[in-house]
Amino acid sequence: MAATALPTLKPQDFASDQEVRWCPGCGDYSILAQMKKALSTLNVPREKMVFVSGIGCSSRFPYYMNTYGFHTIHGRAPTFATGLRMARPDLQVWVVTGDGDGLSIGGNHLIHALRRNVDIKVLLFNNEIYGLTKGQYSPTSRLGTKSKSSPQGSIDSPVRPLSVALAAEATFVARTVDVDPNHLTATLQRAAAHKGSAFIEIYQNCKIFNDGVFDYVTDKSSKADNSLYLEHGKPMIFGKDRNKGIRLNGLTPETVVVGKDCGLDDVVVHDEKAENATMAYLLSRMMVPQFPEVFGVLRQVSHPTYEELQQRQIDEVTAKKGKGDLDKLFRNDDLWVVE
Amino acid sequence: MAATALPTLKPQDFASDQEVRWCPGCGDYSILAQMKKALSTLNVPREKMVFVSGIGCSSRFPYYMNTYGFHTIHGRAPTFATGLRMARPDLQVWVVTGDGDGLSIGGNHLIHALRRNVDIKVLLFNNEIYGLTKGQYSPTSRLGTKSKSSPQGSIDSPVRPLSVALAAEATFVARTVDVDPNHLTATLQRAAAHKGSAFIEIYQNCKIFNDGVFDYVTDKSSKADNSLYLEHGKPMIFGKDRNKGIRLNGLTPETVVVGKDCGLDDVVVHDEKAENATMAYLLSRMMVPQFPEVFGVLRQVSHPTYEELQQRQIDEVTAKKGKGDLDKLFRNDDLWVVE
Amino acid sequence: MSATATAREGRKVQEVESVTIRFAGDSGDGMQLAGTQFTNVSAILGNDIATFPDFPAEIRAPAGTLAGVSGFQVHFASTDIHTPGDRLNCLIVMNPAALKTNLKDLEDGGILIVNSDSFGPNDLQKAKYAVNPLDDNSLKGYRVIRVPIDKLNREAVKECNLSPRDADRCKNFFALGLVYWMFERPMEATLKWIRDKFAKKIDVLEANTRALKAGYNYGETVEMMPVQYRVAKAKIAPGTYRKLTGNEALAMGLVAASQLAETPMVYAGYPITPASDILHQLADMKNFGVKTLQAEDEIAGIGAAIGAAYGGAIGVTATSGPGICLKSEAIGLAVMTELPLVVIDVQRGGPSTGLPTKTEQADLLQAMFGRNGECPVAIVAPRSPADCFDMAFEAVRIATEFMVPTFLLSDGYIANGAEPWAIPDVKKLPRIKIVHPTLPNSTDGKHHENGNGEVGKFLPYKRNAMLVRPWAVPGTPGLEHRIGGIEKQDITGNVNYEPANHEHMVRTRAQKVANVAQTIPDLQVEGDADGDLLVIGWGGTFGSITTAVERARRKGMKIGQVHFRYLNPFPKNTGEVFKKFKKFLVPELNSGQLLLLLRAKYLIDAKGLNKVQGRPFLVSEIEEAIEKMTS
Amino acid sequence: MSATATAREGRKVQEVESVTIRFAGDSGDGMQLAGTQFTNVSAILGNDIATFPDFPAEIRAPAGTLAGVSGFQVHFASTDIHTPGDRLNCLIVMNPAALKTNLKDLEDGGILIVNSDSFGPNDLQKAKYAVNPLDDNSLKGYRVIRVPIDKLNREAVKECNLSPRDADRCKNFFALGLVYWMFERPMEATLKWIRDKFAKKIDVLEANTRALKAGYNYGETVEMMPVQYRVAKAKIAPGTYRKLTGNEALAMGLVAASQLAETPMVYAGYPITPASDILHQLADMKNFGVKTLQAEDEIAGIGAAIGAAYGGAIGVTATSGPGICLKSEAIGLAVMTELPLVVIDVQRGGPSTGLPTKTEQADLLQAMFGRNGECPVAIVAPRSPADCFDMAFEAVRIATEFMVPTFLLSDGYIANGAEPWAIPDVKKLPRIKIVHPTLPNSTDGKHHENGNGEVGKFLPYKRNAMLVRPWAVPGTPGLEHRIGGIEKQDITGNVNYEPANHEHMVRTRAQKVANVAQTIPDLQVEGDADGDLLVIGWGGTFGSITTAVERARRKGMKIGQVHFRYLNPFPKNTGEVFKKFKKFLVPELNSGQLLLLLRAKYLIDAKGLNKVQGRPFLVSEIEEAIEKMTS
Ligand SMILES: Cc1ncc(C[n+]2csc(CCOP(=O)(O)OP(=O)(O)O)c2C)c(N)n1
Ligand SMILES: Cc1ncc(C[n+]2csc(CCOP(=O)(O)OP(=O)(O)O)c2C)c(N)n1
Ligand code: SF4
Ligand code: SF4
Ligand SMILES: [Mg+2]
Ligand SMILES: [Mg+2]
Repeated sequence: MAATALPTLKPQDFASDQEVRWCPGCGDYSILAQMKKALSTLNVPREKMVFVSGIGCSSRFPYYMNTYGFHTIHGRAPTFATGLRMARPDLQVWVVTGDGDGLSIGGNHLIHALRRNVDIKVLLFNNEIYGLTKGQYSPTSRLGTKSKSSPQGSIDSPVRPLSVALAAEATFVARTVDVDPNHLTATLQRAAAHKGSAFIEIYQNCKIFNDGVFDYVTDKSSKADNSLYLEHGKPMIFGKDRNKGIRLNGLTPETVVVGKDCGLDDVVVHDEKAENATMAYLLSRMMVPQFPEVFGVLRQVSHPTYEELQQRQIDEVTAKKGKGDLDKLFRNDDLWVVE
Repeated sequence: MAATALPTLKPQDFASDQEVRWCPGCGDYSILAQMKKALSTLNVPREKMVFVSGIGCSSRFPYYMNTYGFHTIHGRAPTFATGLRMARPDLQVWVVTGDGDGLSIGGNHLIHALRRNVDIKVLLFNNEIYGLTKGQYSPTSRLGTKSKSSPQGSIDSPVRPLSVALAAEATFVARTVDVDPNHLTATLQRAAAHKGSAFIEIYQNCKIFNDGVFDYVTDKSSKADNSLYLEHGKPMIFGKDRNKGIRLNGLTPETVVVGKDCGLDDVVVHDEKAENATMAYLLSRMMVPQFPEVFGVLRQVSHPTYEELQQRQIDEVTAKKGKGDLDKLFRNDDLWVVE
Repeated sequence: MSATATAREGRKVQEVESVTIRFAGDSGDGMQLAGTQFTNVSAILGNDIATFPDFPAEIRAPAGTLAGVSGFQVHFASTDIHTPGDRLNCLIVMNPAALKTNLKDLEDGGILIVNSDSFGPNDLQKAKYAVNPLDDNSLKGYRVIRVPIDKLNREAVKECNLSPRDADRCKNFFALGLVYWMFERPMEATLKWIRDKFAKKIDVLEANTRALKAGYNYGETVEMMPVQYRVAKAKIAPGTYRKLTGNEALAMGLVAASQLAETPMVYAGYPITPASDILHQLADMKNFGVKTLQAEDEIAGIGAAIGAAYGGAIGVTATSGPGICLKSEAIGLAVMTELPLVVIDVQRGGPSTGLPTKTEQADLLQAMFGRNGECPVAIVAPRSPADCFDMAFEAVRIATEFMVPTFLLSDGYIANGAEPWAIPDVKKLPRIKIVHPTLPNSTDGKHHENGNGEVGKFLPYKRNAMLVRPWAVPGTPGLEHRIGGIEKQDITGNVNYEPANHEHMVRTRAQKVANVAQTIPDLQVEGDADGDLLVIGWGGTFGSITTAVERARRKGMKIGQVHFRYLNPFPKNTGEVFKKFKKFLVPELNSGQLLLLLRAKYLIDAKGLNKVQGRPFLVSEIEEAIEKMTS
Repeated sequence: MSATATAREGRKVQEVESVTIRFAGDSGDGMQLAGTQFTNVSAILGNDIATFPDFPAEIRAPAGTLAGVSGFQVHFASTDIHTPGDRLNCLIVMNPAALKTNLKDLEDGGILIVNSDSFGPNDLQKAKYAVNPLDDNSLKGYRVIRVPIDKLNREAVKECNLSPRDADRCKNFFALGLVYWMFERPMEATLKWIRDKFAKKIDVLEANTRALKAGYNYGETVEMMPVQYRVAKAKIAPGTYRKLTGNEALAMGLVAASQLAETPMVYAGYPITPASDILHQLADMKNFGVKTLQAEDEIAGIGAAIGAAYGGAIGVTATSGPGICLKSEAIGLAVMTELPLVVIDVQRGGPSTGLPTKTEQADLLQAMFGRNGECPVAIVAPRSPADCFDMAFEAVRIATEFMVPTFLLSDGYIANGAEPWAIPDVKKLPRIKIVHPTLPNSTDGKHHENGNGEVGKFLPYKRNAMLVRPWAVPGTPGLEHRIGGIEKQDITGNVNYEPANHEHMVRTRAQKVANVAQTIPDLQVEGDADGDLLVIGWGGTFGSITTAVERARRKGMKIGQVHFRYLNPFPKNTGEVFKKFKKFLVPELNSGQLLLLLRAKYLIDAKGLNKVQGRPFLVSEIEEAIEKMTS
């Protein structure tokens, strides 16, 4: 299978012949656009890319990509992706899921795929709602969310996708947002470059059933003060005037004004490579209004992938026992001959 | 339903008429014994207690308790317990599960029950193996564990039950071990006293398929140096000579010798009430040999339970709309009369 | 619509027996609302009605595309009717896409009202029209009425200072007004609805009001409009009526059952089309003490429902086919532990994700057999939207009376379809008797295991004459016991692996379900009680089959009809009924599932009429099949 | 065991045709090992053999209790046999609990060897014996041989400096030695096994060796022992043989298929009794390139298997009934996406958790119908342990040749039971042809969507004559396409909600499965090709049915036998075969599942013989049923 000539790939080459069927104004459109842009920069032949998804508005994603794609069943995408990678470590496998698909019905598979460090890139479109089923609250909906299924407001306290990913020992954990094209593209590229499970939470606006939940980090007015863009090796500075920072008081983070409350070197410097994920965990807990919410790569460490370890064992066993021989296998027990 | 006279309850009153069918030497026996002891101190009428379990050796537990009991299906016990509490907030509901039942097939239900803060007490018997199915590695088995299903050693890096519980926003998180009767009993009592989801990981020895995995924290010789018993408000001191402590260097814990490396007040003082769970998370990551492993209550905070919030909404709605009236319900739309 | 012309103030008015109309437009055009309003008004007028909403799988496919077309069909008549109608007498289309996808259903010479403002090049291209169908003569077979609805509507609301976008949102009311005039519907009810609905948005209130009236007046004044039609009151049993969809009826039936059983209900489910509305409805009935859980998945949903039942509540869960797959293991547990449980399956097109918003009847065999081991459950199936109320009630009654999981098989068609419902007298509704024992049920002289001195022991699997075990709930002193999914010894309920006991229990569980037949009504034969052909149906096909059989019998054929509302067990007299007929036709929206059960059990050479298109039967389709079999 | 006495060096030796013996003791007593050794030795001797291990659900129930009893039955003969035997000729019991639970199976006058050292008050009480059965004459109907095994064994190994506990562990070898003597089995093979097994534990090696020999010599010397028995070689087809359990055979069959299809295999499953061994076996065959995943649950298992199949590997998953419940939704997806997949169900007692270690055939209808919508799959079922090899191979062949999920229904009885297997010549094994397309399959002149200039487009649902779509795998340039669980348009595979297409696809998926019948062997009638009675079976009941039919025919009855190894679709000639018989008997270890399918499809008034006890049929049970139907 000769690869298609690479240099020719443009973002539009990744558009399939299917018409896109999201609601006008849905945040998914922007993610789709940035994905095409990101992929066109990877030098990976298009036929080597596979998009695997569950069920949900977000999970329609594969139909719109002119790569291989598998729209599976609700919540189980990581399992299909795991099997696919086991069979075909030569493929680049993307998993597209939603906050319901990935954290409600599918939470367990997500955790286990991450802990195994299977080389898949999981994109969780978090719109804090069930879109496709027309507006029920989700495991990420804030307490008190009024929805069709919670007319008096939701009473289940939400989970934080990034905390869960970290607890699942994920080796790449990041967050970005639909309406920040450059950051979104860059984050997708980072995920593509990572060897092992990559988990990206993408804040995504559901125009119809949850419009504006993320305005506080997307509106010009409040964006700067409510979002902290992480960069490896750089101090955690944010704010309209780039003068706010995060300082640690023991284990408790606090927002400080640099120059006023303290100097720049009191501000925490981001280290995405730290094996000890405590700071990443801490960042995953920061929420507006007490804190800015973080964007970028919280954690990126290198561990062997499940597929690598599996191949290593196969090689070892084959080296020891020799390549499988059916006749030997059939005879690996007491035999007797009948004349 | 008048309660049975309380004062008469002795541990043996909790023994059912079923013969116990665990392997000789199984750690489950000790847990069963301590449970009976703990319950006999609670002043809760026996008929108000229900043990709900999944499937596994550990999940046979309910049959041996002369309370109400429900041996359900694999991995789903938290869901049955949730429904039971919704219907009957007057009951004290215990969930008994295993590392396979609770973290492999059942991981998602565990997380969602905990995040909802349903008032159930979850006991996860962690023997790092599938006992009932005769010895396959589990999600808590250490990397490289050789088992029937991993003849060359397991390649999936394990999850840490306590980290998962914390990421799931659990309000009570503790660890104890089968062979420490007093600590086990005390921890069960603490869980019983907690209002909301309580999660306890119990190190349990599987005599047949994983004998001795926890020797390093149970053997006289190594116990003291390998285990740190947490007490709220007390410094984190451990070791044969009670002279070792845990100090924080930024976000990184380190083991120090008090008096030599530092003074007692450099040693972290345990605060199980901290809303910010970072330290608890950090404790959940400490493992032998780098660190001692922690026992006791890592976290205990008070949040309203799912059942309380649900009842509150029912009361509010009833106050607003009045008690449900079928005829009104039937007529809550355009009507027309045919003569 | 066979018509008789009369004259009124110089304008033709035709009396017709029944009319079928459909509003079709973009998902954004508010067709569902227009259709609903028209239905209400018609019902209030005293017509018999049946409706069929039909919407796309996408929330909002791009405006103007074929995928985005949403339709609402209303059949209203002066006679009693059972279906939303096969062919349309009148079709209202708001854009070319709607025309393209709906025209095939319009009768020859039927009335076609088109919003002529929406046939620009762009609109046509979105609908994949090469040439404008309004110009190429392709519509000459119909009575086309072009109305510049966009323009007229904007005109009508221009003083309401709405944004152009919001102004256009009133389009559907303009169209509705026009149709009201055409079929002599009064506007009051809808005007009132607008007033209530938009009380807080005074501009919108005013605009919609004007749009509706403008549409009505347009009909009144414009010459190009054809005759008006009059559909007289139907002869309907006296009473107070409301409109009810199947899902609404299910929710009400469940709550009614809970009230009349004086036992609280716990509903736990996971959203899925087309069952989600049941959760939405019940979540809003908290003042009936209903507790709802939006579970993390279908397994958690049924787990919680079973846990609640174990605690003494009425445990209910609902889903659609894919969700039933996930619930099947837990259903097995409920069968083994003999706990009451109601499992609702609002069937949709399958297999797999299939056609989520379309209807089908292909989960019957899954309900019967979709679990490991011999695992019998009771199964009921409502035959119409309003019947969902009665069968929900029955499901709760059977589940609690027999301590057995009970399936209720609805489908997308009756779940979303609506029909008039005669509001019952609450006092006359049957009660459901539920007993939780409080004392040991054996007096074997042994002291009670709890050592508190009562004589006798509680035996959780000691059965009554119907083979039903007692529903003892936690919290009852002295009755402590353990249940679970491992085979149990009869009477004691202890874990038991003995061969003879297992076989005994397998047969006992089956017999218990068979005993349900003692408590359900006999199968009623409609039409001829014996004859050449018996038409056999179940579920949402009732309306079409009934109408087809009525028509066939009017033609003098000797035909009987039975419709199963109870599918497991079958009514006692089923075999008897079959003996009286020579041939058997079983129309189903599947590949022959009831057919298989009947052939296997009764060894009758029944034939299936099987349609698997995600849509209900047309009456004509069944008529033809009947003709074929009788000629 | 009809015997003819001969004399040898003064001691009686009887020639017998076949013998059934059972070792029974505590789970800790090593009965499974003793039974396995006896089986191997008998096979090597040239007897035909069949075995039936039977162990408790608990890992190790408390020593000496009834729940802890473990047994291993061996049937060995000089004629060819198909079952482990109904009644025991000889029973070896290591303790009272074993006596209590097994005695009922011993024939009158049968030989009963008891370890008399284990009948102390304590042992008796654990086994719930009020009085010692050795003293109360209750055993007078048998030839009781009391052997103080504990004492003799300790004596034999006392110089091996083992702990008392370890010394007692050798008991089973002492008993085995005794039985070896009794049935004239040579000890060599077992002695060799001991040497290999305990090479590193020299003391244990020595002790077990001595125990075995001591047992043998005890028989030789002690007068109290009755006659010896001789079972001659059986007339078995020439060849090299080994012993194979069903689960071993499945694993080997899968690996062989993968090798002969030159396509790697990915096995993903979640442990469950009695299927776990398949995972264990395959995990140890890594040098065949087999990749195994112990998934987090059954859903993940099948998900990974389907994902692997999508990637071009042979995707396999195995479980038991409860796991099938969980896999059912994903099976529906595989049906919709038309991917090859092998799903193995090693059936166990149900419903729910049921009797995990016991056998049953009650998942057939679940395999057929246990999914939402019309969701047809292919189903095969091996009829014996060794047949698992062939049917595993067939399952892979059908799945890949027809792009359809294929069920293989095994059961606990054949999974753990063993029989001789003639080792096949690898060169003679059939090949499986698998093609992954590399070029577009249409030449509609359009340029390919990927714009790289090839003419034509890849149409993932364009079918061959058998209606099978191409298996194009990711990584193939130019064939990029998307699949999923929503209904698809035929040929293009695009998402499609059109009514006509849906019906077309439902029928196409059904017809494709029906086409499998073109590639499977006709149903073979054993015995009489026409006659009064046809006995119809499937799966693991083959042995019992065959033996019963043979016996009945020896009595002169005119009886035919068919055994379905292919259950969906049925072989082409099935209807023809049935036409030749008047009556039909369908013995099944369920409540009549194949029976239901046959009655519905062929409208034959077949009768079921249904046993649901977690145990296989006794030949006598089937014989009686045959007699009843023919008299
Ligand atoms: C087994 C199953 N259960 C339920 C559903 C219905 N369903 C489809 S998508 C969805 C949730 C969608 O929410 P999310 O994952 O957040 O995706 P979004 O639509 O918001 O992008 C649900 C409940 C289903 N398709 N399958
Ligand atoms: C649906 C289902 N899948 C698999 C099984 C088989 N099974 C029973 S228990 C178990 C795991 C037991 O491990 P764990 O939860 O750690 O309990 P333990 O026996 O170690 O106490 C498995 C895989 C089952 N009973 N049901
Ligand atoms: S419902 Fe929400 S998430 Fe779904 S397509 Fe529409 S806007 Fe996007
Ligand atoms: S197998 Fe292990 S966990 Fe299970 S009962 Fe035996 S010792 Fe305990
Ligand atoms: Mg969402
Ligand atoms: Mg375990």
